[in-house]
Amino acid sequence: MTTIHDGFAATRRLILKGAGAITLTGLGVISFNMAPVFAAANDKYPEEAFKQKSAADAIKSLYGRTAEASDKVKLDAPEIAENGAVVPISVSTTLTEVTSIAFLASENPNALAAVYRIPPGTMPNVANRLKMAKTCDVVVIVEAGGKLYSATKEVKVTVGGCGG
Amino acid sequence: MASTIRVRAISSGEITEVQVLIQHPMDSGFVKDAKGEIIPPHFIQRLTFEYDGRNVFVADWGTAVSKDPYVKFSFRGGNKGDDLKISWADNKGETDATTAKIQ
Amino acid sequence: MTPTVAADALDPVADAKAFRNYFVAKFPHVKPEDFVNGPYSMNEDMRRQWEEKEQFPPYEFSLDMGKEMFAKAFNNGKSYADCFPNQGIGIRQNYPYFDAKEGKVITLELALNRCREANGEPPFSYVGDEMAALTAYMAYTSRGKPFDIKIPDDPRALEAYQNGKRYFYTRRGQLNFSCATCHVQNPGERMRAEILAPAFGILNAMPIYRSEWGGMGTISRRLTTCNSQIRGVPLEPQAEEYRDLEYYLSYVSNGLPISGPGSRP
Amino acid sequence: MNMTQPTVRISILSLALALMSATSAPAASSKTDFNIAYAAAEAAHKEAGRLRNQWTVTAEALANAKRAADKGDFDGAVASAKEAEALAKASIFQATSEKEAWKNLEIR
Repeated sequence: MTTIHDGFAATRRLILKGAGAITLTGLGVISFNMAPVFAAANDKYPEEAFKQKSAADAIKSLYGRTAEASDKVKLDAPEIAENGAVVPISVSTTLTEVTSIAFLASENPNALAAVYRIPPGTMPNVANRLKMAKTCDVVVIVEAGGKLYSATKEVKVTVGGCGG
Repeated sequence: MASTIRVRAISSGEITEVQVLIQHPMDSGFVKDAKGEIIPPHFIQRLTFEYDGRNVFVADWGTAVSKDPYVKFSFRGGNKGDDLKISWADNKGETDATTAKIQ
Repeated sequence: MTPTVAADALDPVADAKAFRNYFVAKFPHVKPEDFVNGPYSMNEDMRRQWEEKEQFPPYEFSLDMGKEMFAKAFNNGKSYADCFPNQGIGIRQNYPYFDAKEGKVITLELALNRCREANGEPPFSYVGDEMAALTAYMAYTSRGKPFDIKIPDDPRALEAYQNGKRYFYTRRGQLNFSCATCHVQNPGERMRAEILAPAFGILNAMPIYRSEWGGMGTISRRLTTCNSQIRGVPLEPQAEEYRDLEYYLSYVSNGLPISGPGSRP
Repeated sequence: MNMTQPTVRISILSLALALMSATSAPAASSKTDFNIAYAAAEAAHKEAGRLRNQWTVTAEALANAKRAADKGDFDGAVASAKEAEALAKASIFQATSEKEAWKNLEIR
């Protein structure tokens, strides 16, 4: 995209480790298909992950494996969205070596909403505003030290955000 | 025309907090217009923040990011008066960029 | 309308006091000046979402557009500043006012379009983005200034006030709602997803950026939409009824600060 | 937005419904039947307009009546026109009764 030296060298190493883990756990077709997307993710827009319908498929496409819930991931989202078109959602974590953070809304037409790359020196805190089609779980994935951690919260939506 | 990008980058000495608001429809492709025709998807895919020759934050977005999108993050370093370069590109190949001074 | 209002012992000062007392008593935990923040003054969860959005409010673009438009000269070299006291800066709290010459209520939206027409420019739609942006900017320059609506000693002004009050309390539409049904009797309650705003201070936040609209909307847009929501056919924007309604509602919110442009779900 | 599920407790005019049920159209209506029914509905809707109190649902029912008539469905057209008339009359009743009734809601 640019000729700038990016700050993702460390991330790349973790990715390679991650890719190895996938082959070991034997996710079969998906791992062949998805691992390269993941490895290239620092340079390339993860088109396939954004096309997946379900949160699980999007996470698989993006990272090639599943996440474990962690109370070190703090997800801040409203109980009831004032309007599904604009739902302020933020995340922070005490985990170290965070390399990326992803936001998903389980019942959206495509679950994956946003992925943020966190190079070394950038804090693992992100706030953004997302659309939600209806009441569902917001899932946030924090990639840290090559592992995936998640937090989930249900947000009630009475006016859907698909009109946005 | 004025930039589509509004930035607030404030340094507290050790940490620079960055907030950005971008004027963009972020059409999802799931919405119909008044005539009942689908409004084709039109959304920012990548938003990049560059400081001191390196990326400090990269956002990859799908259609579920709200209209006139907003994001906030912070990074270590950054001095008052330094440049922060922000650029975006959408699925139609449109782009915009701006350079903001850290305050 | 026959001007027989005097016999009814019209007392806007007493009205305004009763109006304020009603809301203060109904919501003892809400600071009076906080009513201008509408539903956010009465619901914690929504207030947090709002405060988060206010860090970088979505109406910034509209506000900037209004500022640019306001500064830009008309084709004849004049500008909006030439039409208003104090060049139009910090005057929002004085609108609407009663114009003695015309014998009618003049709202800010009306005054802006008259300014355009007087300078050879076509008027803007009262429910469109341009008018919303212009009034947003003007409100912004008045933020914090208390509403200061005057009812001059003129029976026509009192009549306009009374007509506005009647409009406010009159049930209409198939749902048989008056403005007061929602915004006096039930503020803070949910109407589907929305939390109804209190009438006290409701215009102080105008114009408003609504997430539902995905943009900024004028007072005219808000009033006409309210009417159609209760299944009434809206009157034409800036109809005399709406102008009088705005006069009444602004008057009874005298003393509360201008907070516009606001944002709402 | 529709307001079908308000937590707000308000009584809704039942008059329109009562009027509607009293006017079931006979089978096989003609174009003339439609014209008469439509004219009556339109007149009532105009009167509501003079009182500055038209209802959106009346306008919708009138449009439905026209659409049905254009398709040659005069039974449907007459039914919609009668519905429109009932709604328009209810809106006139509302405007008339509110001339005084609004004061009951006023904060004093």
